[in-house]
Order: sequence, then C-alpha cells, then structure tokens
Amino acid sequence: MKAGSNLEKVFGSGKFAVTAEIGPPQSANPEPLTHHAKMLKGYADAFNLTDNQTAVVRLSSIASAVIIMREGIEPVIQMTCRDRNRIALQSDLFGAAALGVKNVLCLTGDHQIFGNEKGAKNVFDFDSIVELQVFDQLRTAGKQVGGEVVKDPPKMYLGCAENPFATPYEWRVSRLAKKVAAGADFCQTQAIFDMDMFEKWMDELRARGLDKKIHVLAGVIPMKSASAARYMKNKVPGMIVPDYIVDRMKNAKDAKEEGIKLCVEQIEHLKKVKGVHGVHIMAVAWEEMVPRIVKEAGLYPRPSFD
Amino acid sequence: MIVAKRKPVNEIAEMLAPFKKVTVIGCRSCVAICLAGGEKEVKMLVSTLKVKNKKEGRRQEFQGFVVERQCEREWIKEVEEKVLDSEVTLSMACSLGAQTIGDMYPEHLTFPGLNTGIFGVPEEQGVWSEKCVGCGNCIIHTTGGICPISRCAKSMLNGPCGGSADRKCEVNLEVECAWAAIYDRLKIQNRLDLIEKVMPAKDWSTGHSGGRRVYTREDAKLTPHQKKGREVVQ
Amino acid sequence: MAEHMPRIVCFCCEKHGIDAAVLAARSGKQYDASVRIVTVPCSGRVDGIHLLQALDDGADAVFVVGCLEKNCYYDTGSIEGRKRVNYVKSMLSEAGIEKERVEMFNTASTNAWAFPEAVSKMVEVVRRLGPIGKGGEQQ
Amino acid sequence: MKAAIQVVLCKCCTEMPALLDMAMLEKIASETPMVMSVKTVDAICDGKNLSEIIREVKEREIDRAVVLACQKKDISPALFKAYTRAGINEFMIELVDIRDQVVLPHQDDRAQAQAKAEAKLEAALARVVMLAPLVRSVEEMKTRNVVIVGAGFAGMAAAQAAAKTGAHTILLESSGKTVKAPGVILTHSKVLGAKGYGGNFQLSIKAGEKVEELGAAAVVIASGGGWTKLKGPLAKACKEAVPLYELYLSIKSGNQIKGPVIVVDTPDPAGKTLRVQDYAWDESLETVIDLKRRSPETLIYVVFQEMRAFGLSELAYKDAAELGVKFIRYDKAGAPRIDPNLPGVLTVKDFSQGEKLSIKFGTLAFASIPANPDNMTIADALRIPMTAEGGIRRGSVQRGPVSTPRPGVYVCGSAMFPKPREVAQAEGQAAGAMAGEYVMKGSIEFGGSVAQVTAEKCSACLTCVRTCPYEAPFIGTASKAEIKTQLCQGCGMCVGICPSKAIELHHYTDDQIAEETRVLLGGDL
Repeated sequence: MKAGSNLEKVFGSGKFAVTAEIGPPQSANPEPLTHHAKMLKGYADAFNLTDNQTAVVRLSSIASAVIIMREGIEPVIQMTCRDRNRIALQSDLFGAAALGVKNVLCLTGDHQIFGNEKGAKNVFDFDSIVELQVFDQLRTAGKQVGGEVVKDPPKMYLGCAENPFATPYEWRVSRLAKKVAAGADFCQTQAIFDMDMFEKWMDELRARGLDKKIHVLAGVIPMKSASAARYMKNKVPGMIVPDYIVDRMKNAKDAKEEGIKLCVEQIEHLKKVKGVHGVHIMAVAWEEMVPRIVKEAGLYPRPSFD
Repeated sequence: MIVAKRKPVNEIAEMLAPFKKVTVIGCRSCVAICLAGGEKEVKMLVSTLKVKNKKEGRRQEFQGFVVERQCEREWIKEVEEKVLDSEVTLSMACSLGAQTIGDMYPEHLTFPGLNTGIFGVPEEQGVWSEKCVGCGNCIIHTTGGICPISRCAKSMLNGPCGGSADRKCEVNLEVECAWAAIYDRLKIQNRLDLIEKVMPAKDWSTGHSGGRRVYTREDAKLTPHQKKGREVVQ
Repeated sequence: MAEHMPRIVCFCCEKHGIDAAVLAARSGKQYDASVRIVTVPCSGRVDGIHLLQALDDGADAVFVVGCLEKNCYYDTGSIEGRKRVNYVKSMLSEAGIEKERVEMFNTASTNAWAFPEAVSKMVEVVRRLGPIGKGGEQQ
Repeated sequence: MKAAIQVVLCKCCTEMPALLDMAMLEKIASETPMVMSVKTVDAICDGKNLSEIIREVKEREIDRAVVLACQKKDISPALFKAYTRAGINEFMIELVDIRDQVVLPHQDDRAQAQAKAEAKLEAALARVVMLAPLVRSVEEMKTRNVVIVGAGFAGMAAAQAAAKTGAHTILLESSGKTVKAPGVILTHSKVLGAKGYGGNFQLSIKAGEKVEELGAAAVVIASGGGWTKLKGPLAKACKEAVPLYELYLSIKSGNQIKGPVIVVDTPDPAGKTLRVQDYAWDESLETVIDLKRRSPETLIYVVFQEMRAFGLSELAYKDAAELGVKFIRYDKAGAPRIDPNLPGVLTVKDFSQGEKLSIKFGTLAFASIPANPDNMTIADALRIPMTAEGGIRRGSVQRGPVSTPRPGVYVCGSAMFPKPREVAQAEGQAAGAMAGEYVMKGSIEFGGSVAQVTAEKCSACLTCVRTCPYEAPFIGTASKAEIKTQLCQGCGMCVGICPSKAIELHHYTDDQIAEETRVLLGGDL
C-alpha cells in the first residue's frame, strides 16, 4: 500500500473503480459541497475536487476535500502547477496529507487565459510530470526536490490525467509512459466519445505493458443537450466528439434522457476494454445524475473495505 | 534581437502632457530593425504629436533624433546637451535605452515610448515571434533545437499538454504547439528517444527567479588603473 | 463667419495617378481648387512622415493617389502606398484625430472621373470636420 | 546655397492669361531671390521661343529653371534637349504642369485658381534651389540576343518579329518538335536560372543533356500554359470535376463520357478573380460540339457568366445551340453552387430567364487548362511575379501590354493565362518587336533619379531588400545596404519604408518633398 486510500484498495481488489467529480463553489460557502457529498455518498469510490478548473477562482481543492471528508467520503485533491511553485506544491502536499487526504491528481493546469483572472501571472515552475516525479520522490525517498530530507513524508496515492486525443497522437502513449516512469499510480483520461480512437490508444498502451503499471480510469461526460455536444466537438481543444453522437443528441426526443443513456452505454463499452480499470464520471453541474448512471451501469453498490 | 512596440499615441501624449519641451530619442539598433523606434518612427511620432497638439490647442516643443545604441552610455554622452535641454525625454528605444538615459541623468525625467516585449525572431517582414525568455540555462539541444520554455504557453518540459489539438496551442490557436514542433523535429533527426526521457525539475535560479542578473567578463573589465577621470571617481 | 477654405494636399504618383488627373482636366472635369498636388514617382515613395508633416504644416486633409493595385507601374508600389496610409490612419486614431483626413485612392490612367471624385470626397471630409483644431486658422 | 534660376511662363497660346494674372506670377517670380530671368512666352512648344529662352540661359549664367507649362510628356523632348545643350542638367529643370493642374480644372474659380497657381510657382521655386544635377550612366549590351522561351504560336511569332528588327533570336523549346523559325533553335531545352538584368542577362539553360550559359539582352516568355488550379467552392464540392482540357482529351481518345455534362467557366464563379477569356469560350464550344456529335443523346449544359463569341466562333455558338447544347448565363448573385449534401446537382439562376435551375450531372468540367509548371521555374529565374493561378504576371499596361515588371523581359500568349491562337500570335509579334527594339538600342541607360544609401545610417535591417520588387537593394560587403543602380527603377519604395531613413531617392528626397509641401500649403518661401 502506497497511501492506503479507498481508491487504492478498490484497484488492489481488482474491482472496476468509479470516481466522480465535484466542482467546488465560486464562493466561501461550503454548503454546495456538503450537499453533493451527501447526495453522492456510496456511489463512487472517491471524488475529485477540482483545483480552480479552467482557471476560474473557486474554493480551494484541499479545503473542499476536508469538507467532504466530514461527510465520510473520500477525496482526490487536484494540484495544478499553474498557481504554485515548488515551495507551495510541496507545502500543500504536506498540509493535505496532515489533514487526512490520501489521493492527489497532478496536473499542469489550464492556462489562465480561459479563466476569470486573465491578468494573472502564472507559475509553471513544474509541469505535471515533474510534479509527479517530485511527489513520488517525497513519498518513497522522503526527499524534497531541493534535496532536503523529510522526516515524516506525505503518503499519497498519485494520479495523473491524460488526453488520448491531443496531438501529436503518435506521442500520447509515450507521454503516459513518462507519467508512469515519474511515479503515477492511476490515470484519468479526457472524456471519451470516440471509442475506436480510444481503443487504439489502449491497444498501444497494452502493447507497451503499461496497463500492468497504471490503473486507467476512462473519463465519461453525460451530455444534457445537442448544443453541449456541438460545443465540446468544436470549442474544446483536444476533445473529439464524432458526428454520429452529435446527431444522436440532435435527433433525440428527450435530449437529457438520451445523454444519460449514451453515458451508460459508454460505460458498458468501456468495462469490456482490456486495461481499463474504472470510470471517472465528469457530470459537470449535473452531479445529481451520478447515482442513476452508476446504478444503470451496474456499478452499484460500491465495494467497502472497512 | 529585442523586439518592442510603440505605445499608443494617446498614452504617450498623456505622459508628456505636463511638459513644454520634449526630446524624443530613437535608437538605430534592435528597435529600428523591428520598426518600432528608428528615425522614421521618431519622426512619425513627433509629427503625430504635433498634429494632436494643434487639434487640442496645446503648445509643446519637440526635438527628435536617434543614437546608435541607446543602451550604451558613450552614445548618450554625445547627445547629452540636447537631452538636458528639455524637461522630459521620451525614449523610443527598448527599456534598456530608457533606463540608461535615466541612470545617467537621474534628475532628468526619461519616459518610455515603447513597450519592450520579446526576444524575437523576424519570421517575415512585419512579424516577430518570441523564441527565448532568457532563462539562462539553454536546453534546446535536447528538444530538437526548439525552446519549450518560450514557445509553450505553460513552459512544459515533458511534452505537450492535453490542449494541443491539430498541432495548435489552445491558448492561441494561431500559434503552433511547441511540442508538436519538437516532436516533428526530433523525428526528422531520428532522436525520438529523447522525448521518452523524464526531464527533471528545471533550475530557474539561472533566470530572473535568481534575482537580477549581471554577467561579467573579468578579463574584459577595466581595472581602476585603466580608468580615466570621472570613471575612477564613480 | 466665413466658411473655412479647405487646404488639401495630394501626393500623386507620376504614372497612372498624374495621367488620371491630367485626363480629368483635359476632359473638362472641374474640381475644387483647394487641392494641391505634390508629384512623387510612385505612391510607394510616400512616407508616413510626409502625410503627417503636411497635416502639421496646415493641411486639413491629405490623400495619396496611386495606380490600381493590380496594374501598378512599379508592380507593388501602390500596395506599399496603401500600407503607409493605413499606418498613418492608425496613428491618427490612437491620437484622437479623425483618420478620414488621410486617404488612399487608386486609379487607372484612363479613368477621367477618379481624380475629381477623390478630390470631392476629401473636400467633403474637410467640410464636415473643419480644420484640425481651432488654432488652425488663427495661428 | 547659390543658384541662378530662370523662370519660364508659358501662355499656352491664350489659355493661361485667360484665367490667370500672368503679371502677378511674373512679379512673384522676379521678386524671389536668385531668380535671374523671368520669361513669358506664347508657347514653349514653339521652337522660336525655345531659342530665346536658351539665349538668356547663356547670357545670365543660368544653372536651373522653373517652367510653368503643361504635362511633362507633352513638352519634354524639345525643351529638355535645348536646356541640356545649353549645359543645364535635365534634373535641374522643375516643370510645373500649370495647365492641367490649375487652368483646365478650375475654369470657374478665377480667384482660387490664381492662388493655387501662385502656390505652385512658389513651391517650384522652393524646390528648384534644392535640386542637384544627376548623371545617367550607359552600359553596353554584350549581345544582341533575344531569347524566346517556348516555340508555340506566340513564341514563333515573337521570333519572326524580333528577327525583323535585326536582333539575334534564340528559341528554346522544351519538346523535341520541329520548329521553323529564324535564328537559333534549341529543342529539348529550358531555362534553369538567370543572373543580371535587362540588357545583360546571363541565362543558365539546359539544352538536351547539357547545361549551358547563354548571354541574353532580352527575354520573351512564351512558355504557354494556363491559369487554372482547380481552386474554388465548386471544385471543393465536386472532387471529380475536371479541367475542360482533360475532358477534351478524353473525348478525343473516344472515352465514354458520363452524362449529363456541365461545363462551367470557373470553379469560383462568385469569386472576385473571375477571368473568363475568349479562350475559355472558344474551347468550350469546340469541346461540346465534338461531344454532342459523337453522342447526341448526352445532355450538355454550358454555364457561363459571360458569353463571348467573337468573329467566326459565333458560328460555333450557333452550331452548338442547333445541336441541342443548353446555354445558361448567370451573374454573380445567382452563381452556380453545389450543396455538399447533394453532390451531383448544380444549382444556378438563369440570368436571362430569372429562373432557378437544379441540374443533375454525371460530369463537371471547368473551362480551363492546367498551368504550365515550367512557368514557376522561369519566373523564379528571372525574378518576376506570378499570378495566383500559376501564370506569368505582366507588368502595368503603361509599360506595354506584353511587358513584365522587369525591363528587358516580355511575356506573351498563354503563359499569362489561356488565350486563343490569334491573340497569342498577336501578342508574340508585339513582344518580339519590343524585345528586338530594346536589344537593338545596343545599350542600357541607368542612374539619374535612383535610390542611394547613407551607410552610416543603415541598420542593415533588410527591410529594403525584402520590399523592392526589382531586387535592387542588397547588403554589401560592409554589411550595409547598397543599391544596384542598374536594377533600380527609381520608384522610391525602399526610401518610404526604411526605418532608419538611411535611403534617399535622388530628385525626390524627403527634404525636397517636405519643402514643396510646406510652401504649397502657404508656408513662406
């Protein structure tokens, strides 16, 4: 056991894991977090708390984690390199561990140009791979990047994100290999709509034996409408939404129902892909649908190790 | 070279508004070449300011000229009288030129006429692109000769971020993803093995993060014995 | 108060531009006498400084006449001319001065209307905008 | 500044005095410092008056002159010759076109015309003292060779015409066909590169297997080809569309053509670059008639924006119509379109009937032939511009309809864009004659009003090098820009763009232009 988190235990047991995302509020009010925590408790093995996602200022990931932990559910905190240098990153990791957090997702972070503080000075002291490497060295060797020895190092289960659809495609698997080498234990993928392309990526991944070294959580997004599908297809860089999915959403009588149905079908499909060890459900601003999706995908109840 | 851009005329006019006598000094080096602060731009700006004053009924006296390299004291010294003969100097050089004049004549006001931007390459006439940020520790031999620190919006050291789509940078879709370019270059050079290597944390202390940098060549410096007059006193 | 007499300078290329102006005159076209032509070999010879200095020297408006861009005697000269005019326009707008005071026109040497039309457009601009600043006349 | 100025006022018979107060102009002139002589003549184009002017030049040791008359083109030869003979440099004469710029266009406004004439005179007086004498240099041509690239209709006509002038013609033909034309004929040959300039080119050519150097005083490009890359929305919507030329060849070789057949003039019917030439029309008629005769049951539509049947091709138009070919004319607003969701159907609004038509087709052709890929090599070698469609771009019509922007290089026939045979031949004759005449002058003149770099001010920024269409500026051994005077045409583009103001154009210096402008605006003389 690297950190002893629930998520780590699920993977260790060989069960198909489920994680979901909770977006912290754009305010100091903890209430939405507790509300979602209560609603989602028992439907996923761990919950991601985004770190100022798309560079929009939100309640901090670590604080949010502590708030949902009070409700008895397990957090995966996110730590981007956009806003912190190596001093802050290591310090925050100490802090998070001290507060009982056991999973951390290492991200480079969205550029501030997309957020609500466009005039910000970014940091990017590290990129996500360096961050993984540094955190891995901290937990295993108890050594900071600058060489300082840490007596009680943070025990963390390290995650990373990967987009199988970003260019250059030939390089995407190598990128994941680098993350594995840097110390990643699990990987969440960008939302998958193009199954063929994803499976090709998985084939390559398995060919390099990476499925034995990292737990892949395939990302899914339930869509509310055809316009959401079109938006993701055209406006989100690095996301591929095939035309037939846009058409299916467009032609549906009840787009929301269709979106849920599609998401469940996708999960069913992903369950069968060799090397996929779980799904990560990103129901952005639609968290209340997570229980239904998990149930309909036959992933309820979640395993318990207590 | 250093690439700069003229400040908007109204911003310059506002800076200069309280003064009656203005000297505008251009520079014949980098900023002339990047069409921002050579003799032509100095004359254009002075003429525009005069027309603006005419429109607004303001009276100001201008003199405009260029020096060879505004960042070097010797060149400024040659035009000292003209500089001090005005209430304010508008430097049409990069900020280095403006600061050289400012450092030489601390009581005299020196204002910037340009915004100094980038270490840039003239890609074609009228286009300059950033290709270095002066990190003080060059690594482009490992990245196919392409600098990811300056050419990637996030200064990624280990490959493209997830926003790289169609080989473009998500931050500016007009700009090529630096890592897509690096990948291609390494492929041509048959050195793709390099991208599999995890690059460790970069030491930024050689850059601006290490504090203001002064590079010296001890063998080139003049000893006190070699200096003359005022140079010795300073 | 007497109406302001416009003062307009035209930098006219020696090729199609001047030929068009001459043709206009010889075809009996009449245009406002406020326009003063400065002959240049090519509209690409025009420097932004010339245009701005003319405004400073008392012109209410300045225009450049060059060959048609696809039929320029010096091949790319009138394209250069247009770019210079556009840059001056951008500087004027930054300075809060009406950019319509500076304009580029292109003509074929065989077009007898182009030059008088350009003049009346510029005269129209000056009649609408008046001199640059109140001080223009009194100074 | 010392100067001895002569001011000449031409009455242009009676035109000037009818509007202007000549006495006032004389007074202004005579009261200006350094003006030694003021002469009013009835007509400067009258030889008698000229000799009177010149006598005064000698008597009063005049070194420069302001002449108020008409357009330079109309009076220059006689006046300039006379002044030159009297020892006054041609660049020291300031000619003011008072007739075309003041008298003719301001007939109704005597007061304003007078004020303008006075300002013009004063500006000329201000300018004339700033003028400097300039010399022109002469370089002998090393050969009398006119090299003609391409032995098609245009090239052969060019060779004939050039030979008539006495020039030595060398005809380069890329194929091995038999060519009957005067002068040297090199088959299996093409131009690879070129050095030098009009009058003294050094061409590198491939003749057979050998690469040779060839001196040329002038070059005529008659390499043929067309202008059509299949670019445009129609070509994009219908990937199977072919150039008409290919359709023509296919019909000739007896292939089955899938009907119905539509011939459209261009793949970009609503675009700005539409250039329907006689060629396209003639070729279309010939093709559709051929097809209709071979397979009368095939439906054929010809969709054109302009229908131009000149001369005898009017008969072909009639023939085609009688055979049952449908002609549809359109305008830009009703331009043909293909909906990507409905490939194989062309919709177009018939201009004459105002009816919107949807036509199913099996074959779509554009009235065009492919560009000649050799044109790019030729244009590259001679450093002349190309059209977007892959043809050679000719220069301004003021230089002559078969001139390129580069002196000594001429272009004719379909090398520019597709042309009917007769037009190509006529152009070939013109190009050959012009090239011949150019070569037979035996020398080139250069210098005079050209650009010059002040090395100390030059930042070697390359802006002039990149901007000049004639490639006259280059960075010399001192790492500063220099101007190759033989190439400089005196346009002054480099001067206008130089960020360091390191280049001046003689006769049109910044100071001269600024001073003229200032005085024209009422500034003190």
